[in-house]
Amino acid sequence: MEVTLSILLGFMIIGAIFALHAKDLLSAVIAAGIVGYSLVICFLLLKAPDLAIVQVVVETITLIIMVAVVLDSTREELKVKIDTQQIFNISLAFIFMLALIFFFVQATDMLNPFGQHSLRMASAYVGETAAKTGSANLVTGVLFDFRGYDTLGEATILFTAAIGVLTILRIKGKK
Amino acid sequence: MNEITYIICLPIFAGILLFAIPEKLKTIKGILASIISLYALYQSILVFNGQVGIYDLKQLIGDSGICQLYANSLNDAAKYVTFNIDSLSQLIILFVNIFAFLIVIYSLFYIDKNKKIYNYYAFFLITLGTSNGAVLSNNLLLFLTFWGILGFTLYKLIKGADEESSSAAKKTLIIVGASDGIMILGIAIIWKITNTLSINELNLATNNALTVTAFLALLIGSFTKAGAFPFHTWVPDYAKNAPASSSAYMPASLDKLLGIYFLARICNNMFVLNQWLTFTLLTIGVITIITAVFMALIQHNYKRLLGFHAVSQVGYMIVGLGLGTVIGVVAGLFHMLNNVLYKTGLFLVSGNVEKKTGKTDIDDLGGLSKAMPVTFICALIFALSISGIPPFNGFASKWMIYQGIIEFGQGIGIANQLWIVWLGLAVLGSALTLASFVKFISGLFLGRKQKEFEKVKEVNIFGWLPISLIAIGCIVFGVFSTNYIVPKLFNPIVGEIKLIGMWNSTTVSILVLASIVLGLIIYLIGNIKNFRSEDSFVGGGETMREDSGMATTGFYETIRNFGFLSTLYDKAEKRWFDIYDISKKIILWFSKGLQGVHTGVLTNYAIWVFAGLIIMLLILL
Amino acid sequence: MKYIALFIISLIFWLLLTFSLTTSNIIVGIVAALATTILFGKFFVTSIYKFLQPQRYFWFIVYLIIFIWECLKANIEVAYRVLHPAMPIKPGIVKIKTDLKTDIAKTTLANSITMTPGTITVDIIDDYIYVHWIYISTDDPEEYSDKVSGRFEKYIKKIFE
Amino acid sequence: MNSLIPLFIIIPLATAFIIPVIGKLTNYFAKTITPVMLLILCFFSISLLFCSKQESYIVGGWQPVDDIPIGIYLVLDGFSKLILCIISIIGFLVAFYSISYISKYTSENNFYALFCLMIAGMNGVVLSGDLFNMFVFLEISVIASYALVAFGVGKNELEASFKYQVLGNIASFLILFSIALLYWQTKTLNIADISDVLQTHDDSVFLTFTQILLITGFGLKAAIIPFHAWLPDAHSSAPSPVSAMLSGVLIKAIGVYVLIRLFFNMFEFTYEIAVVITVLGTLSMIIGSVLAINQWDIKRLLAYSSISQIGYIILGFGIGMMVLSKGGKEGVAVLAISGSLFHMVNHSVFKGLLFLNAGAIEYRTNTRDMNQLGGLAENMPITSTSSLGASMSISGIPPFNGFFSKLIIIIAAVQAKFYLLAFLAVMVSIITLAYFLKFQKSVFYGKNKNFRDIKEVPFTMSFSMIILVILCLGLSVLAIPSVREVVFDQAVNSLINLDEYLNLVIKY
Amino acid sequence: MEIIGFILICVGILFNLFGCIGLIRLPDVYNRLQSATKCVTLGTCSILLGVLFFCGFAGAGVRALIALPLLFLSATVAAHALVKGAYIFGIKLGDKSVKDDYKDVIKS
Amino acid sequence: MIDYLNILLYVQIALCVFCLYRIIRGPSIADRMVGIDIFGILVVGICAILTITTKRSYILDIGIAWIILSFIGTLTLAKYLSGKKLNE
Amino acid sequence: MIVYILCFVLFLVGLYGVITRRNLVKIVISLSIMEFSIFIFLALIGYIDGGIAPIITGQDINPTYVDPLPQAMVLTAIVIGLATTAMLMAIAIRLYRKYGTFDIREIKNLKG
Amino acid sequence: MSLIVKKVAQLITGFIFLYGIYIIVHGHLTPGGGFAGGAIVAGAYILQTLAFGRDTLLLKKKETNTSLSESISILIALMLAGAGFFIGTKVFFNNYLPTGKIGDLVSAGTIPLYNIFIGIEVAAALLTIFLALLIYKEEIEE
Ligand code: NA
Ligand code: NA
Repeated sequence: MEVTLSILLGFMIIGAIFALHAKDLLSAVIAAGIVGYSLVICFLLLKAPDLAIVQVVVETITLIIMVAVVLDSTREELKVKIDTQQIFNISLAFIFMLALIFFFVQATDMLNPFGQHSLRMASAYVGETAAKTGSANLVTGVLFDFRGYDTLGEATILFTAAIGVLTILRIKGKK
Repeated sequence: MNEITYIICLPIFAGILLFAIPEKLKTIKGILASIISLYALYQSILVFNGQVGIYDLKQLIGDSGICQLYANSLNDAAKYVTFNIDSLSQLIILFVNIFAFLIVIYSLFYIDKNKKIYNYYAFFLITLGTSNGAVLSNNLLLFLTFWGILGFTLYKLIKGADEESSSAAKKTLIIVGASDGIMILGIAIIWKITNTLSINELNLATNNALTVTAFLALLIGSFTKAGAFPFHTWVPDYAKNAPASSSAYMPASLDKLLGIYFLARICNNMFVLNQWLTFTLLTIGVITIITAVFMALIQHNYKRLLGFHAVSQVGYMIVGLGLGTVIGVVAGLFHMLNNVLYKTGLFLVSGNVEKKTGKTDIDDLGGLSKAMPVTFICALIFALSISGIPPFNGFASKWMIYQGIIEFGQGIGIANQLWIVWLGLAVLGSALTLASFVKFISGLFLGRKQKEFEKVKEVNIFGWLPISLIAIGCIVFGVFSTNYIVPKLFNPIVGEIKLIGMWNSTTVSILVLASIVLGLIIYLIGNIKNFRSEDSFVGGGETMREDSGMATTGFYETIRNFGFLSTLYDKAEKRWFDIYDISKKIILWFSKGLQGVHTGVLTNYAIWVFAGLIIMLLILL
Repeated sequence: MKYIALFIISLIFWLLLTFSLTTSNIIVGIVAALATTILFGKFFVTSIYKFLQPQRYFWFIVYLIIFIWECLKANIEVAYRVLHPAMPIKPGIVKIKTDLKTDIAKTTLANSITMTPGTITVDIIDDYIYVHWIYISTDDPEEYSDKVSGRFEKYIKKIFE
Repeated sequence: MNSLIPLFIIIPLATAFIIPVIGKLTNYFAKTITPVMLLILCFFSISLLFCSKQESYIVGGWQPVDDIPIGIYLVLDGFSKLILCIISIIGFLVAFYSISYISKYTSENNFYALFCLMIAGMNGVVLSGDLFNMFVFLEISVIASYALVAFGVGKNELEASFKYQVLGNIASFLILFSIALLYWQTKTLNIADISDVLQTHDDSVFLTFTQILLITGFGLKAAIIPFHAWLPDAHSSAPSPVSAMLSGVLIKAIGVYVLIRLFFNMFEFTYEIAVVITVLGTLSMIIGSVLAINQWDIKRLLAYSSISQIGYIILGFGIGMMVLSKGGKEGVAVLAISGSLFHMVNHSVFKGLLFLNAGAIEYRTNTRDMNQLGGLAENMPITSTSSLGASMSISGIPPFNGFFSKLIIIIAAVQAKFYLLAFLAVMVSIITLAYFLKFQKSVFYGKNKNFRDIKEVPFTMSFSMIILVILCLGLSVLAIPSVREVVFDQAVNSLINLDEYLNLVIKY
Repeated sequence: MEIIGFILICVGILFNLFGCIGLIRLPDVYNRLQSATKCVTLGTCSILLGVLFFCGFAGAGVRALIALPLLFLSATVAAHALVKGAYIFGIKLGDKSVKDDYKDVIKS
Repeated sequence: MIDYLNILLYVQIALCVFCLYRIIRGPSIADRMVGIDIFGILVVGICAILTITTKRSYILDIGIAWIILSFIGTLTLAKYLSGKKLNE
Repeated sequence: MIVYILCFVLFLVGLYGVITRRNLVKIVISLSIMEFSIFIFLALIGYIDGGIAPIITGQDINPTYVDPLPQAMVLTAIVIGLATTAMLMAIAIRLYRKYGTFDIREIKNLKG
Repeated sequence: MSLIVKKVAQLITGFIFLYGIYIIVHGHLTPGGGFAGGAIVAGAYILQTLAFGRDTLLLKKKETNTSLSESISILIALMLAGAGFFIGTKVFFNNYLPTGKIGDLVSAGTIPLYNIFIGIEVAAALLTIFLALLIYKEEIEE
């Protein structure tokens, strides 16, 4: 399990790096799409079918939106030479990455290893209490009952984004 | 003691109400303000004669508990809102109100519709009430609040519509506000050390860094208000750009009264100074005297000239109070009162001249003595006073200061050893003052009259009455100083004053004579040089005006261009020594540097975020 | 007409999907199918009456079997070509004439061609179908038309026309 | 359970949802309902502020199982009451102001809907006792604010919004990441419960790592240096009412508030963390003001000054934290914290007002460049007077409220023996005075022919400014200890007494 | 049944493998679309059929039955759309190509 | 049987690498689209196998959803290729 | 443990993109990648060895379900991510119109 | 798009829509629910738009409708949550309907209802975003 996931993650990392370095934007978008789709496989393996289905649709819609944007602008990657600034940024990024990995490893050293999770708050969600919601899908139960309030917030975010996009894409801002 | 409530609250509330009256009814506003001011004066006399003691808010208002919250607030506020009536505050409060009344009368004449100063009277009254509050308050926080409001009203009173006056206003409030901020620090430290904020309970020995810091912080506050080096730079700008009545009101009278009042408080009541602090005070005092008078010498704008003198005179007061001896303190306070008299007078005179001629440059003026006789005579009296010529009041107090320094010289501290330096520089300052006032008087009133001023007439009664009263005051304070005024005013404060060898000390007479002679010589040298330059213009009828200008200010150009002084003056005019401009340059330099870092490139901003994150991790993990 | 067809097909689809025959499921299914019909009915395929002719279903099944067979054959062929070290391919786009008239029939034909490994429809223009072919075995238009589409065309004609 | 609590979410959300529906029918609906809604919230929040009861509300009614809270808790304690009050009052005034101001823009309905969503988001963040729920509502408010910043859809607006979004997203990720870490460790999301669990853990590396991630994340939202870079762009480009909301309320409600809440009520902070927070606050205070002084765009100046003032607020909290973690006098910590809270309230008022002033200036003159402005005092008396009041207030000139809060912070710093901090606070205050006087001078004084015939702004705009300038003066009353007790003591208590907060949620 | 299903799945994966090898080996985009898409689609269909055999005509099996034509149709159409798009986009046929009738249509 | 299926599952997952290879290598944009299209189809296979190994029919629901959405996604990409706006 | 580290590396790749890429769209992609890593991270946390998906089917006796709470969180976060991506792309498309480029170094009208 | 795509789109959009509904309605039994289902429903419309373009669909009108239905459905969801609060139990977000038997289609109280309305909202919101992008382009071109 852990090995498969690691390989998949490696796969995603490679995809992500390619997405960032692709010579044209559409390729980058597609590579990002692949990374997003691989995420679905991870979710399937991690026993999270709800996430998988949502990620599929969301990734596709992201892809469509991105394609729509690239279609309307350009897919040419910027023609820039690597200058000192760029080199500086890249080296800085590597330093940051190394430092962060170091700290991350240190910080998470004592935490439960993979697969050894135990429940506290969620024990009620999977225990007998779950029956009180009547939902066979526990995630849905959590999502719409125990934490329905979160979900309302989530729907509100989508609503906000829709209004926000409508607002941003007005042609004229002022009368 | 209901007077306290009236004297503080009435002007403030009246001032606030005056905002409601439209600007068109300026005269009505003025009259109302005069009435209130008169009433405050009456109350201040009551306070002056009234009982000495500490009063808190509950005593003033009475415990009329309407609701719990109100009662609680009252109880809490009573911890902070306490007033101290002692002889010093009695004296100051009296003079504050006297001058306020005089100036409001003068304002009736001076402030007319042409001057675009909004809500002048409203702010005038608020200033009055606040000043009274500041003088009376016993709690440092309360004091600070009133003190800070004064800075704000100072700003509002100067702020006209034009570019220059608003620049000056800005500079003024920045410097004053800065000093207030530093005072907060001092007060906080005092609170930290002593756990009390009551002025009357404080008596701190300045024997550790913390106390000295607190002392210096409060000192900065008082210096800025009074206008002492190096926090004086707002005064000349203010004097130049503000309406004369405002200048007379704030920098000339109220701010002097309050600043020196506070100086006296911190030096005498709140702290016990060590010898180094005395030394510092004296040094600052003489530096103030000398630098300001040197700057005054080269001014062409007579209001700015007066502004520099307003600074210079503060030096004497600081010297007086810095001495710390009884006679020194009295001399300082007495000089403060005298200075307030003649300086207010001078500003009002300048106001009259400006009002009638519309000019503010000495070079443009001349020969007004016949047209404005009362103003001229008053100006003369004030000029003689400020230059320390007997029998006017300026002489009396400067005299006492010299005496104080001599007496101080008998001590054993470092500052005491240097008494001759302090004395010498004080005398030199006096001489230079005389020299510059010769310029002032001759430039404005003597010499040939300009054609354009043919129609200039004397000002009306509101214009000349206040200055006449002040002039009389100058004479009275001068003539009766030893016999009546000083004992009457200062005995309650310091007890019996024993002045050594009052009028007949030869040393002192020589000093006085020396200063007069020195002043005249300096002036004459200037004129000789000037005659020469006039020769070359003989027959040039059209250059008449320029000639008369040369006659009065030409000499000062000589000083201006003299050797090392010239370099210093150049630097000074470029504001190298102005603490305000120095700080401004430094901060702007930093600001530009930081702005340069904000390149607008998102990548950099993201780098900052992660760099910050990692630096924090590196530090903590 | 097409609305009813869509409704019925939707309902069947629903029941298959949920694979339960409880009352509540049927009711929900009916509502869902109704919604589908209302919202998408007007876009549904036209000439629905053909749905009611049973012989078409028969031909459809026949076609399906043939199609699957062809697919497998072709698939193996393609696999062979891909795996062969020399990769014996001869690709190109060829133009094929078709006798089919209706759009749906043409579409089906095109799809069938596409779905058969080795060929893929590029476009349909009027009566011609442009096909990309991985191994153009002959140069004769008649012959390759027959090779590519002839296997399906007659059945499709029977089903859709 | 107090039935008022959920209304703080329901009402603004319902308003936001209903605006696109009814707003299509009539133009007046949105601009009427939004201020009315906020006025109602004002009443609720003020009545809650003066009622000493603190309580929690379980959404969905899910009672704890085995003493472990399983539902989402809304916690109404002193601190959240105070912030709710700020949100509603400033929100109401800004909404009222917007009636005229936003009529210059197209699709006003969207503006009001987004505005309500932002309010709902902030209320949600402030009330939430659940870490992830907090995050969700935080996202609502920031996404609404992203759109609001870009509302003018001009070049600058879009650029600012993009930068804001990218940095805001990074912040969100860091926050979400640390929530994940905390969940990994504690297996719960309830703040009180996490605090309970963390008391038995002593994995200090993990805790520090998480805390720093959270400081970075919320520091970004609160625009603390060096995480501030989005703020000057976003706050200066947004329409003025939005800037007023962002600067006046948003960065506090979703930045400072959460940071403080988490560090006081969830973690047991160490001295080192307290130092870090104080240093960040001090840096923001200094650098913000130094940057502000050379700005010529009014709103950019105001934006940098927001960074500086947030620095003051953080500084006060940091001093309190340092004192508490070192086991110093609690009284000093209380002073520092209540000074900070006071400054938070004050800053909302005067910075809101200043941005509204800037809006009024731009409304009439169509420029924000101080070099081009001048001489407005005569024709725009209300704007000029109120902005003077606000400027004096922010620069700490008595008798305005800013003076007192700065005073308290400085005194607290001195009491805690942080003389250098006190000195720096004073210096920054002076610089603040300098740039606000510059603003006053170049905008309202002097002469400018171009603006000879302009008029004062319409009533709805001037009304809000008048109320706010009155508040600038009136809030000085809060300096009186007994009044301060009523308003701030509950908040301070709920911050420094961990048990009080825990008792509210997990009732032992 | 399970054995049949298993065999079908194995065959499907084999096809998928061929398809993927094709994806790597074949020279130009049209050929890759050609063979790879089809192989993989058919392979996946085979896997779905395998599921049908494995699970029987219930639950998963029915879903597999539904997924089958859907996948078939959609993959076909997608491939077609891609080919056409690629052609219009201007991607040339590979070097090995022998014939191009479509060129004239696009030009006119 | 289930174990063998698990191996097959990993094989299927491994096949995805080919798609990634194609996406990275290109050379043309259409190649990358082919890569992602095929990837989508492969995942449907993964879902199918998972359905059997976990005995949970709903995983095929995800597969169906994937078929649908990958179709829509590919169409969008194809539309891009044909140089048309999405609404043409 | 290695999974978590790889997951964090994915996050760092996103970070790398944000810092080094100049193209708006790529920055958005970098953000998406960071998002993905957090999703997986949460899902990893909630995974329990031998656990089954948290859907009650009645087929198992005494089932161990993986933690549904992180899944609910990720679900919410995914939708939030979609919302932010949509907003970002909407802004990006307009910025392109205004500036004629996606280069973040060119889009710096606001500075200082 | 080409004839083939159009025909197939005609054929399957309805089913995609229906599938979306299935995912929504079975949210409490199987994976998916309001969000996934709603997005699939939006996908059906997006497919239609892709296949047929602006001529057959009045995008602008559609956008108005979607944003309207978005608001209404989320408002209903909020009302569902608030109903428990204003009437009856006084608890916000209470699941006040009978929960029924686990595994039944009609069970879990209010959860399916939330799923439905959130589903509509999500579909409408996503569609709104999509259409906004398209309409923006149209307007820019004008
Ligand atoms: Na995303
Ligand atoms: Na679900």
